[in-house]
Amino acid sequence: MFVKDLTKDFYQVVAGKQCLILVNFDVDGICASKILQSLFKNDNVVYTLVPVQGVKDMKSAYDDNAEDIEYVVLVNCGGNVDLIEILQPEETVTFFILDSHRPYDLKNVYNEKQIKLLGDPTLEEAIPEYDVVFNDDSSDEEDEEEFSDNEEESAQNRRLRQHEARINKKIKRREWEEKREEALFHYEQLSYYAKSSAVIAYEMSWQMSRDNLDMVWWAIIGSTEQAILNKVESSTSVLESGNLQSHVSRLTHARGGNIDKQQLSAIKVTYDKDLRLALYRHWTVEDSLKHSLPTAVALRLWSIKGEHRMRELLAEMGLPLCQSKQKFTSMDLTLRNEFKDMIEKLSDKYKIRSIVSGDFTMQYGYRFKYCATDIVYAMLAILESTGRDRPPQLCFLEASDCLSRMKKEILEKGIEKAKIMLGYVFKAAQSLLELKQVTNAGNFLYVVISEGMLHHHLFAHPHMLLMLAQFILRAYAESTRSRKTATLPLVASATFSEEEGTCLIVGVPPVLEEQPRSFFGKAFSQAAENTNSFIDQDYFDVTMARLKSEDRPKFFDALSALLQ
Amino acid sequence: MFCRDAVKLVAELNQTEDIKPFNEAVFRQVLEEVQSLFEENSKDVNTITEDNTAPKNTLLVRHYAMNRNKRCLLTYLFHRMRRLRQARWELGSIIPPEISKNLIKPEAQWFHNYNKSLATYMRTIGEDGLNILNDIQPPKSLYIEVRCIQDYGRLEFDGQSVMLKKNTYHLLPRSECESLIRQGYLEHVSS
Amino acid sequence: MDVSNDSNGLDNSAFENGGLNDAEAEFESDEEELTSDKALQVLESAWLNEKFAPELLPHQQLLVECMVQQIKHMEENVQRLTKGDIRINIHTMEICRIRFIISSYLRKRLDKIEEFAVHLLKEDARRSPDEKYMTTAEAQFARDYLTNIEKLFETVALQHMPQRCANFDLDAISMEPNLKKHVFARANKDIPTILISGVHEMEVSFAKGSQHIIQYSAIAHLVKDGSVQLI
Amino acid sequence: MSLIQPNQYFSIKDILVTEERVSSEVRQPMPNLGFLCSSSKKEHLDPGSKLDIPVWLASSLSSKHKSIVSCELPRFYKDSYKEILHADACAVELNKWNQYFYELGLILPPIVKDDNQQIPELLLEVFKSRFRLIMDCEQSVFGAHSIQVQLTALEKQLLKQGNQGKMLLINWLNKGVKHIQTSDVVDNLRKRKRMEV
Repeated sequence: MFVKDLTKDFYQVVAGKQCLILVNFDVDGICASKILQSLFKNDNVVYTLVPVQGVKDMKSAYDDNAEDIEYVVLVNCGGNVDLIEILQPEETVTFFILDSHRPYDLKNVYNEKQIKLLGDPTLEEAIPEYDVVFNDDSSDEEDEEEFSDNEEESAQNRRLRQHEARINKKIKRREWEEKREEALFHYEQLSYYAKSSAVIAYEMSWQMSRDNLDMVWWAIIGSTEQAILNKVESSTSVLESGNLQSHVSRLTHARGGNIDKQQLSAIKVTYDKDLRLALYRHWTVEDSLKHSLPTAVALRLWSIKGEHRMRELLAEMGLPLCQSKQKFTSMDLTLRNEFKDMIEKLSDKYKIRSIVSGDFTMQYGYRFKYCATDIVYAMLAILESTGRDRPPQLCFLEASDCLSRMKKEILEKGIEKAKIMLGYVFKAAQSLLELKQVTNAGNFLYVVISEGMLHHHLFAHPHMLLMLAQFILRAYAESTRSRKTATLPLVASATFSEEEGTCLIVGVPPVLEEQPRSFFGKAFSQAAENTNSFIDQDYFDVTMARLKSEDRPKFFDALSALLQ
Repeated sequence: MFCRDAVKLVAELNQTEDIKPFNEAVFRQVLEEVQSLFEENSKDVNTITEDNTAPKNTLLVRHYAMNRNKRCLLTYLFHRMRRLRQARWELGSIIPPEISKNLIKPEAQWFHNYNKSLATYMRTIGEDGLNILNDIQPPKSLYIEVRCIQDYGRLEFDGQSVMLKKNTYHLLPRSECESLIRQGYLEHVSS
Repeated sequence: MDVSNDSNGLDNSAFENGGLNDAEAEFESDEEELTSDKALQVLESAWLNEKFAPELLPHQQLLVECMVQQIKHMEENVQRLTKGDIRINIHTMEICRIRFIISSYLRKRLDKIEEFAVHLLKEDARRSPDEKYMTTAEAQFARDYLTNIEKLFETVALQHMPQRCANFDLDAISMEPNLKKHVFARANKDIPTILISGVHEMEVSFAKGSQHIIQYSAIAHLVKDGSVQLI
Repeated sequence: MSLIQPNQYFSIKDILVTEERVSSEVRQPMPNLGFLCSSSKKEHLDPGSKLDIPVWLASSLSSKHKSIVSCELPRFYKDSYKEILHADACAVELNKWNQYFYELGLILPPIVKDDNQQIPELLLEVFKSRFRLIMDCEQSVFGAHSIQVQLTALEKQLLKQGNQGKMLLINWLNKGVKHIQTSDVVDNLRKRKRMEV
């Protein structure tokens, strides 16, 4: 069931108790849990936090830690699966779900006792009515008994009536089932993301008058991740940042007094128009142009011609080559100050679309100044920097450290990692485009990252593969220049585990599609069913899944047939 | 030159703060050197006559060497003992196997006795005794955030319990985790 | 300020509180607050003095016992509060703080007792029972500590040495506190003359509340009688 | 930290410092100790033979009233070296001269025959000028490594303490919260385990 009043029906229930927090491996989830943790710490709510990568992880984390626990908070996980079925919990356990994955599993929606979905049901999109989906009428047979009690009726009459009733019921039942199928199909067909969990958690803290600038900053980062990874429509992001901006200014003014004086030591969050160039304040202009989606796509930087175009742009801006290859921070001050305007002015000429958008910046003391996108990239890079002595959980905790103002070193390391990450995405996209690896299957595009490719193993990480897929789709659409390609979605695939012979697939919606809703979740499972191939939809984001590598060709065929 | 081996023991102490395996070989060599110095002195002491006092000088040199050897041996023992005592204060009455495997029997015996006398002392404080090795840091908050860096298992407190598995993150009562942090199971996280 | 008298008085008050039944304890908590506050103050100052003085200071057994009693009393009070009561946190925090101070104070003493065991035992042997610096338990601990070391030395090294070489007297190597160490001090009252010995003998005076860096030996007696607080 | 502790019997540092060698000349015969002088193959140590002996032995054999041997100052306290130090003490890799430069300088004067060398004054002067160097490098973590190679044991310890002090200050500035830490004992154990692996 939905819980609308988070303060009363969630926070005050949990306060003073012990709870288990399970958090999905994504930036928004980390931000949301950070806000909860901060509240819990102030109220001395003893908690255990375990990061989970998928459904199986969630199950084992629950089993490991469930003893003595009555309250479980699930952040960005658990909402779109049948939780009770999977976890088989004791009846005394209550689950609070703060999940931005949609659609919710209907079993969760209509479980009145154990499942509490944190959010306002009126904001949800058409959820089928209870009666449409569930049939409580399990007493079919008993009904008939009732009839038999009627002694006065003749046996024949009775039989006739029973027969009639049964037929009627069957017809009704069939109608109901058809309607149910349709409703379910309609409801479950597309997967998408709803409002950032971090923002919801923040708004709860605000309702309790417990919010502060740190928390709103975390909410900003959560919502920025949704924007960067195209999880939500851009118009939604803009609205959300307006909302967050008002919170920022309220909190800034609430501190009141002499703002100028506070600026030196206090945290300051500002909202301003900024360039959508990844990490440019921490990088060189050239690298940043190359590795950012808007510029890389518009200038087609993966080709040699593109390289020339970039030189041309830089020359026209009056930015000497040697300066553009320097760290941005060591560029001449005047160039630095004019940089934004220069790019903006020339963006039309070079057809660089939407290069400017709003972004938040956090400043703390003199040396701590980062914008929200910087931090999202750093966190993504850390989150997926697993290795032999870096288990995923450790990466998760380190990514969460990026949110702490006290851990600048970790954030700095993350930013360095992010540069490398973006570099690999770019290089992979470049070589895939050069080698014409993008295949048009008629109604969708697909690309397979072969094991021969440099650093192919990095794309066994879902976010990395997702970013690559988005990059390639844009770049491909731009370079073919046909209207048709802009309407096609793309599926990217990379080896997940060589030993197990499995691969990771991710589907991204077409460039022209304004609403980032994806039918791939359903389509993947359908295609797998049709071809009898094994599919592991373990991720909470259903547009990602794992397949047996050997099944991949026939899977793509089936997918193609399905999308006719 | 005399006492070369003895200084090796002391130099070993200087290298690390750890309790390394007891260096029995060198320790025994030093004891043997002391023995032979002593025997030579007993032999030479008879050669001193009124006319020939020169052997006195030799005796003196050997005497100093014996004392120097003794000093090195005892210093070796003394510092190992102090380190062990430090471990007792920081890690509690059960020493981790990484340390205990490096001790010789009399050292283990010393540890046992020290534990006993410490416990005897602590029992005398107040009516029921007070473990004075518990509250090492001044308290700032009752609950602290910790990251589990080594599997520990179930931790019970106040009728609640929590599973401490590597790479999980918790908010727990400070008093429950302080010793686990010092033993390296948990890491105190400041945010 | 006569510290020992002071702590005696405190002991009595704690005793009275202990005798009250629960309701009365709640009721008279204001009065209890006052006395325990004072006791805490004395404990804190003893703790700081012990922390910064190079030598072991006279023990405060009564004070410690009183405070341990106090903790127990507070813990019982907390137990009675219902879960979720805001006072639980405040009280528990306070208990932790007091326990920390007591523990830290006693730890510091044990540190010094181990370091200067021989010296301290010798000094205390000369003092009358009321004036001893160590408590009975501490003295026992010091003796045990020495016995244990001697035993260790004996079994591992000395017994394997020739007779004449095997003599070993811990006394000969006993450590004494370095009283010439400089310390930070604050005067609790006006002190007209303090003699600083050394190559150039000097006389200084402390005004009440003033702070100084000074050789410990010059003010050792003032620390012990409470006129000066080490900080 | 003090150079001279009241009782040094168990002092590791004192034992190591007194293990340093000084050159000496034998003044009185020492029968049966010829093997101490590696250059001669004689059975006894005769007056006039020269040998290097550790400070602990030298201090016992060459005090004011006993002079079984006479000892010489190590060269690095002598005039030619003094000039180098006067010129620029900070440029000298003092640890190559002797890592216990200061400590030795303090114990040697009563032992050596010509103790009119004003070593204490020299030490003070050298220390004063080099102390500033150490202070500077405490503040910058980066410089620390390059300079460490030329510091004596005492200076290294000072640097270490200075750095620790600085870290404490930084931690305190960051947040007044005291951090509970893994015991050093455990930390060291872990490091060693890692090395063994």
